Amino acid sequence: MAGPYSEKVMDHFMNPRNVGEIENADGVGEVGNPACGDMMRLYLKVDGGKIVDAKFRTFGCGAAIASSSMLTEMIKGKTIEEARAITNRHVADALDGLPPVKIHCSVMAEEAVKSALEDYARKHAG
Amino acid sequence: MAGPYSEKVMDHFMNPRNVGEIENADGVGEVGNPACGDMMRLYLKVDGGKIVDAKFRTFGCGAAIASSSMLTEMIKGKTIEEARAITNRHVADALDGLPPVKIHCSVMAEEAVKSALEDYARKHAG
Amino acid sequence: MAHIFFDHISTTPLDPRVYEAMKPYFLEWYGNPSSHIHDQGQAALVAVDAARGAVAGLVNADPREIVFTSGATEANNLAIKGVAEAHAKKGRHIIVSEVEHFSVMNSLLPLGNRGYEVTRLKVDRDGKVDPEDVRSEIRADTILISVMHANSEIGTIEPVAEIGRIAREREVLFHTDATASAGHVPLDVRETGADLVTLSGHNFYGPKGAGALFVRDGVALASQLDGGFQERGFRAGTENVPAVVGMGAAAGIAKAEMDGWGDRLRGLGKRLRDGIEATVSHVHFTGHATDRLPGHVSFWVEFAEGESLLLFLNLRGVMAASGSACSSNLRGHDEEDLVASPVLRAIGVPSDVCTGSITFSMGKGNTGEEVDEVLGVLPGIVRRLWDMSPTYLDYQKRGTR
Amino acid sequence: MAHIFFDHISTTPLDPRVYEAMKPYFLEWYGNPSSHIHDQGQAALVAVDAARGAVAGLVNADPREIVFTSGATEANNLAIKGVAEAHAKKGRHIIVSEVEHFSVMNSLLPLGNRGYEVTRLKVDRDGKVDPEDVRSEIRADTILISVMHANSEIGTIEPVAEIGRIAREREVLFHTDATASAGHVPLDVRETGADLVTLSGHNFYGPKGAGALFVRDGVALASQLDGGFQERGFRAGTENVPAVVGMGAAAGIAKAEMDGWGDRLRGLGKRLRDGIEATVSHVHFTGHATDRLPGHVSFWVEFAEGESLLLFLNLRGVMAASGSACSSNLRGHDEEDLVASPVLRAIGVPSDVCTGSITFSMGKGNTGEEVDEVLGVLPGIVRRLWDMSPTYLDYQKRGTR
Ligand SMILES: Cc1ncc(COP(=O)(O)O)c(C=O)c1O
Ligand SMILES: Cc1ncc(COP(=O)(O)O)c(C=O)c1O
Repeated sequence: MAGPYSEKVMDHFMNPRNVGEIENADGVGEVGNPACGDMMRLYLKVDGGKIVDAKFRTFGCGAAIASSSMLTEMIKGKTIEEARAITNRHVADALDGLPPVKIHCSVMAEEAVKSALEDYARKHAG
Repeated sequence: MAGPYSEKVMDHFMNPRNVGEIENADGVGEVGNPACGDMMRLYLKVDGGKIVDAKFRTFGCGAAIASSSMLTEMIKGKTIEEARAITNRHVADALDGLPPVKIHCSVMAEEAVKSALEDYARKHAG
Repeated sequence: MAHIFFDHISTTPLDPRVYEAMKPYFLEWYGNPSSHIHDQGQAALVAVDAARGAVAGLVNADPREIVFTSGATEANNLAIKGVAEAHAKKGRHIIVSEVEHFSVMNSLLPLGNRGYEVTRLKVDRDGKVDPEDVRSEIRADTILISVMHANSEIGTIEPVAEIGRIAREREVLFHTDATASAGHVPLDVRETGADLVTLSGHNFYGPKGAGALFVRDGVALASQLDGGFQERGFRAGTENVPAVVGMGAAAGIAKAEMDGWGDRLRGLGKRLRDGIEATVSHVHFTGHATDRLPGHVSFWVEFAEGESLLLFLNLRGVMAASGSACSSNLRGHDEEDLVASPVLRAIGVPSDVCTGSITFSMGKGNTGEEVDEVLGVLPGIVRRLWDMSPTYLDYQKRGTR
Repeated sequence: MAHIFFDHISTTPLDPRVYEAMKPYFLEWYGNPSSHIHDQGQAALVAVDAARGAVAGLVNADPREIVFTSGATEANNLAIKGVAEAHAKKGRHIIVSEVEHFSVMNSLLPLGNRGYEVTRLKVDRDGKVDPEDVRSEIRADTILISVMHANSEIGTIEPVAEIGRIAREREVLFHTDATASAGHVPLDVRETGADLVTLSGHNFYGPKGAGALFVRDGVALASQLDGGFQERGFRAGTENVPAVVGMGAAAGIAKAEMDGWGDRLRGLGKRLRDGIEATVSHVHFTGHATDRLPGHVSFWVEFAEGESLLLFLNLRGVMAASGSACSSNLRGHDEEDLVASPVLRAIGVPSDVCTGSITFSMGKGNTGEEVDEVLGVLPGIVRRLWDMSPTYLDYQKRGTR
């Protein structure tokens, strides 16, 4: 039975990649709010201007979990500039699309990586 | 299959009694109007204060035809007074009832006999 | 006894293939499409959306433009009241023909109390609206024109493409009630220029309980059934999944086969009409001679009343209608509910004879033998009623009406 | 895989006996009840009227008091808008509870533009209306009180008999939406003192496409679907004959069997609830502990989101709902359509956790083994989501919420 989500979304929902924390992460981003039904926390390990590891914890719907998982896959190995260029559209497309009401989950993923990179920049500014 | 009408109505509709004219009738009553969908003409033969024959012609629906037929059956052999006492209710009851929208057909029957008796009274007043 | 159904304008027999398509959605896939988070709901949602595509295909619409309703009455109510409510700021003038179905006419009634004005267009003897009348009645505050595609009582097909052109030119919304025609004659919403089109499943061999309103993309319409978020907000309420699936299946079949049905039914219609003309005197055919629904033969007989004709026909196994189903409705409270047919009055049938109208409407299952059987019984029935009728007697005595 | 349907509040599987009752009205007796002048129409009319009697029997009404509609949404719209329109001269104040279904709540919206005022009654933590609140909110211009019989989301049964008594005392019309309860728990319109009651066929093992509004004899109500003269003028449109027949059959079965179902389902409900309590921590049950729909178990789990719970449950063959079907509707235009459940907010569930609600609603076909299977999968699913959740992590680290 085809579900409300694409097979890609369901795959990442059922088998989310990179769930967890990074101790002493170089950047942490947190977006969303459980009151709105979704909250995403993203941990980054950066080395030589590259994202060498990414992990997440997410409270939320299927699309939120899948977007988080897909995002971590997408940014691993990318430079900071490349990661900053990722948009919600990229995430949604990589998931073979999201229902219109769930687009905000991919927006959250975009915001999470931006927030984590800002945290990284702040920590490594000095 | 039970129809919209009682079996009695259908019997009188399919096999109407006393259809026709009476030449030189003692009383003729005509009520209704084809524009309203129904018109009933009743012919009476009166002898010794009694209705000895009755015939009708009716243009109209199933209930109109059945009411006419039933009416002629009911008044044959009755005295003028008895016939005058017949109400639409008697006709409808004798037919085992009529749908609410068709009650006016039994009213027409009542009016037809009254009208024919008036005609008789007028003709035999002198 | 014979069982000859010549009353397809009231409803059509379900196509067995449609029933087969519906079956899985009774016992096996009974889910609610709103619960599409799980398999049962998802199956229902997928089925409804497939049906939406098929119904859209029938009239060359986009699936997003199809709003499922419980039937044609609801679709007409939604079109009329929905446009009236959503466009009240622009104006409150509505144009309709005087031969619209009660579900259009009576939808206008509650609007009367809210300052809406209605212009009723006259029709000619064939029941046709003159598109030029539409043009000349359009005012600055006109928000809607509603002219039906085909009239069920007299079969006439209206010049909707011309009306649509004028409506578009003048930027007025155009609704057409295609209840009697959709699935029987081609209807392309793009060519017609209609903004809203009413469709009815049970009128083209689909199930009762499903209709649809085509709503051209971008047309503002106020929902009339409020509640959950079904049908993109145009119509709340759990979808009648099996019926919607059935309407989709019927639409697919009609699209593929209606040209063939039409040709056959036009042949049967001619055979029936010619036969009646040859065997029954004092008959007057109604509606347009050629621009009409295939297999539809309507007429009135002098000196005979319609209900009695129908009863006798039914006793011989022939099922037909007298005027609109409504006008022979025996379920009313009192005789006020037995209205004379407004359509027959509109085309100028004298009121003292219009009660004697008959509509034979054939469908794809009818045969030439059935036509002949009807032709075999009709003259005798008419004769029988004439012989009972005082008006026929007078006519014969006077040699004139 | 398992196929465990625990979502009977969204819709119920059709009873095979109901389907058998409907069958003859698809291919064999397809007539339109308005065409009752002939055999096809007459068969349809007789069937509809028999169904009317059966539905009336379910709630101890007179058959003349049953108005068939396309479903509960339409019945609720008819009740609310129909009373508002017909009683506007008396007043324009309406009282509802704040836990009514969207089809009641949203029916009130268009009335707002026409000078109607609505009082929304608060409910307690169990979702119950206090009848005394009803009494104190009644004003001279109050024309209608609408309080549902049972809430589908949290299962609570409202004190409708008390509310009905107050309404009668104060001569205000009382409507109750019995969509979730009719056919499951006894409901006697005389005892309840209700003037209008909404019933839904597909919610008690009948078909989609048929609902009914009980309209107490003599209650004035403005038709909302205008057209032909069906349903005594309260509701136009060709009747959905098979669905109406099915609703009648379902009503007859429910009347005879619901007490037995209820006892069994109360047992299964207890087993499910006790099992959840024993195996899942951080669970909060919602709704009244005893005055509730049989077989209905609703709760929310901290640190887990409802849709994800439902998706994982469905992957294990368990079908359930999260709050009202509406609040998990993925078909909306944008996220605004993903509303948090107003019912959970009304009973005081904190908004940051109410997205984690689950409603298990069992039906007469469910078994103890199914309950055990659900109990077998639920704890693991919850654990899995917790392990992914930043809020659970924080809770564990802090040892507090
Ligand atoms: C032209 C037309 N429109 C609308 C309707 C209403 O259809 P329904 O009763 O199926 O809702 C009819 C029914 O006869 C019709 O003939
Ligand atoms: C209490 C209540 N009333 C009304 C409705 C509307 O029912 P339908 O969608 O079948 O019209 C629902 C549906 O979930 C409901 O739960």
